[in-house]
Amino acid sequence: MAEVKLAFIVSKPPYKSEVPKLGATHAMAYQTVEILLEEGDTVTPTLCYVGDGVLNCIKGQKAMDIYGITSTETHLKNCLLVDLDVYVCKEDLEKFGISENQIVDAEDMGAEKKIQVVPFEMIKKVVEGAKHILYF
Amino acid sequence: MAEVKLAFIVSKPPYKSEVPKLGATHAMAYQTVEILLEEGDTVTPTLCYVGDGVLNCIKGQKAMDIYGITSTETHLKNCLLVDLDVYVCKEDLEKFGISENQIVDAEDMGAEKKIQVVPFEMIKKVVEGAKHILYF
Amino acid sequence: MKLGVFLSEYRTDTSILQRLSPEKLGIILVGNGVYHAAIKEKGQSSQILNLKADFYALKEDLETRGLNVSNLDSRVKPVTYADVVDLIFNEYEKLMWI
Amino acid sequence: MKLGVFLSEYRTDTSILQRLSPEKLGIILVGNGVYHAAIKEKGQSSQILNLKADFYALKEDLETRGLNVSNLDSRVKPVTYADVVDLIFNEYEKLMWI
Amino acid sequence: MGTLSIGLFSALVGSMNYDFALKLAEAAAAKGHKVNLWFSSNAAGSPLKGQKHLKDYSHGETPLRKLIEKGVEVCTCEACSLARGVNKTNSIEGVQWSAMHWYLAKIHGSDRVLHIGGE
Amino acid sequence: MGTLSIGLFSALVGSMNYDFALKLAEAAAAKGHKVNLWFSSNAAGSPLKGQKHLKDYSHGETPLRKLIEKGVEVCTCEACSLARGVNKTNSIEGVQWSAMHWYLAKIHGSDRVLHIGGE
Repeated sequence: MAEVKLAFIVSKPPYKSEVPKLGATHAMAYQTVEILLEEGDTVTPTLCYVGDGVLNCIKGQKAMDIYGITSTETHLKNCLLVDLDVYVCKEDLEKFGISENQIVDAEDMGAEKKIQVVPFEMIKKVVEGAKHILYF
Repeated sequence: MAEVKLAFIVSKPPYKSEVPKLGATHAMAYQTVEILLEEGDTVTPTLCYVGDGVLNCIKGQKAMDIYGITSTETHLKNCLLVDLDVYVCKEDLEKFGISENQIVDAEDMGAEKKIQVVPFEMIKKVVEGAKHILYF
Repeated sequence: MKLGVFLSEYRTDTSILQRLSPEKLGIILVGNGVYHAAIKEKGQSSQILNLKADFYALKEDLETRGLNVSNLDSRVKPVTYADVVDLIFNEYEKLMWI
Repeated sequence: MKLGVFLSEYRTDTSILQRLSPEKLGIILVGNGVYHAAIKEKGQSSQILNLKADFYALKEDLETRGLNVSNLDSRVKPVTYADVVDLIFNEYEKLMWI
Repeated sequence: MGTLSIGLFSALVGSMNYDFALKLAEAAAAKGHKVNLWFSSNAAGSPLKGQKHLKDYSHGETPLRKLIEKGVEVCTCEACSLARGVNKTNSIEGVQWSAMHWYLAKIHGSDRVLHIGGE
Repeated sequence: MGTLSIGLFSALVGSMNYDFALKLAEAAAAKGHKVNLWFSSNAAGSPLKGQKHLKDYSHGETPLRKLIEKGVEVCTCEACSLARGVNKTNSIEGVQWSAMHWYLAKIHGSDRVLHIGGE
């Protein structure tokens, strides 16, 4: 019986690379991993957006309308719906002048969970407390 | 009957991307293009290395021994053997402290042609004189 | 030389543009290049916008990223794919994707 | 935290390393990361080498690029793939590829 | 009306350069221009047929077939494709197979060239 | 001896991250470690079989088959592969097919994880 904590750190802006999207979708997979684990074993990812990665969190993304591709916003909403902890770096948001009300939420889908704006110090603690780091 | 001049500008360092290698191999294809052109039509590429792209021109690359892949050096030698004009930017070589005797040559294969170390001003003239630019 | 440049990255070396200094320069911001037109860092607009050039940003790529025309720097004109075709054929002789 | 970082690019944002400031940091230069160990610009070594860390460069990737151990900055130790395996298991607890 | 040759070196999924190139080709063809599309580097993996259209991923097969129907000439670099396991039997019908000189020959006859580098 | 899981997101040809991952897997296995290899993003195009080994290009099929013979577990992200036209019938035998939770489960049992991002 063991919980393994993972730090998912997304540092790249969306759409120019598939990698930031895959950060969200791989983190989400924690939900179904138990079918492959022993009884009582769990994986707990925390999904953190830092640096240019915070640009993934801007809401109102029209990727589906324009390119027919699920938006990173939708992937983020799905993360919130499956109760993942999603952190976005406060200092980096401020650097870009992005306010909290510009950030993706999943209220329209009935999610209580929100993306949490946290100081980098908190993300550092996530990395320190994790067994492994996945840097996207 | 027309000659079309092309500026092939390679700006990326080797091996981390396939693109710089493809700059050389696409330029080399000028040699066989006549089978697809009207009588008298020609394509004349000039292959120029600028910025971090000058790192492609360092000789002694062991890509074949280590990874089993044709080295960028070999592709460059082949360019010289088919009499392509290959320019490398003097200012950028100097920035990296790379001397002329560290640059790829094809003397061992009997080529008279050499990579020419030229000021950026010359590469600018190539771009200005070309009908199209291919930036790698 | 009338040069139309497609800039598709937010972080990339654009020094080649200053070095080439064409008589006429157009910069068409596509993909993550649109952040140059719509995002400031520490209150500063992207340095790219200080080049002597005409600037365009692909509307479709702005909107894909949750941005829109209201976010655009005043130096940048929004364009569609159809507009880009006309820029290519009517405004510039040579193109570069950096 | 004992952190082993693989750096495979020559031009990339490495600021996350300063921000994380682990107690023990190892930087393993692979791919184009090896240029940090063997190339100077305007006579200056890469800023990366000023970090408080142990530095390694993959010999195979140096030689692929026409460089060799004699080009290495004195702060950097050449390693092989086999050595990298030992670094991974014996020296660092967590790994990051940036 | 003019001729535009696009050289595309990016993978089907990832940078969205592929989506850009296909949309630009479509827009140019819609205005009556002649368009040529050359695949090299990771784009040379994209003529593989049977791509499942999943909404989470960029999709190439359907729009590519439409472009070919509309008269856009599409050609892949044979060696680049073969190295990736894509060959004439498993690839999308109507995509041409040639060597790099195809691209240079098309460029010779083009008014404009947009060479889109890859990863 | 330990367990190393490598997540590989880069294409077969291009960055040479793929070559790196295969060589590292080989070196770790040679020292007696257990190695798991997960393909997602553009690496999920690489299980396509019939890759022609041309010297100008990175080659995956032969070394991948050797790694699988040596006991390295290799798995591709099913959706990522299908979107690229790679499926169970045209792919290299011995490569496993699963969803992203396969990678997380392997990570759970790993001493070390090297997550190699892609383009």
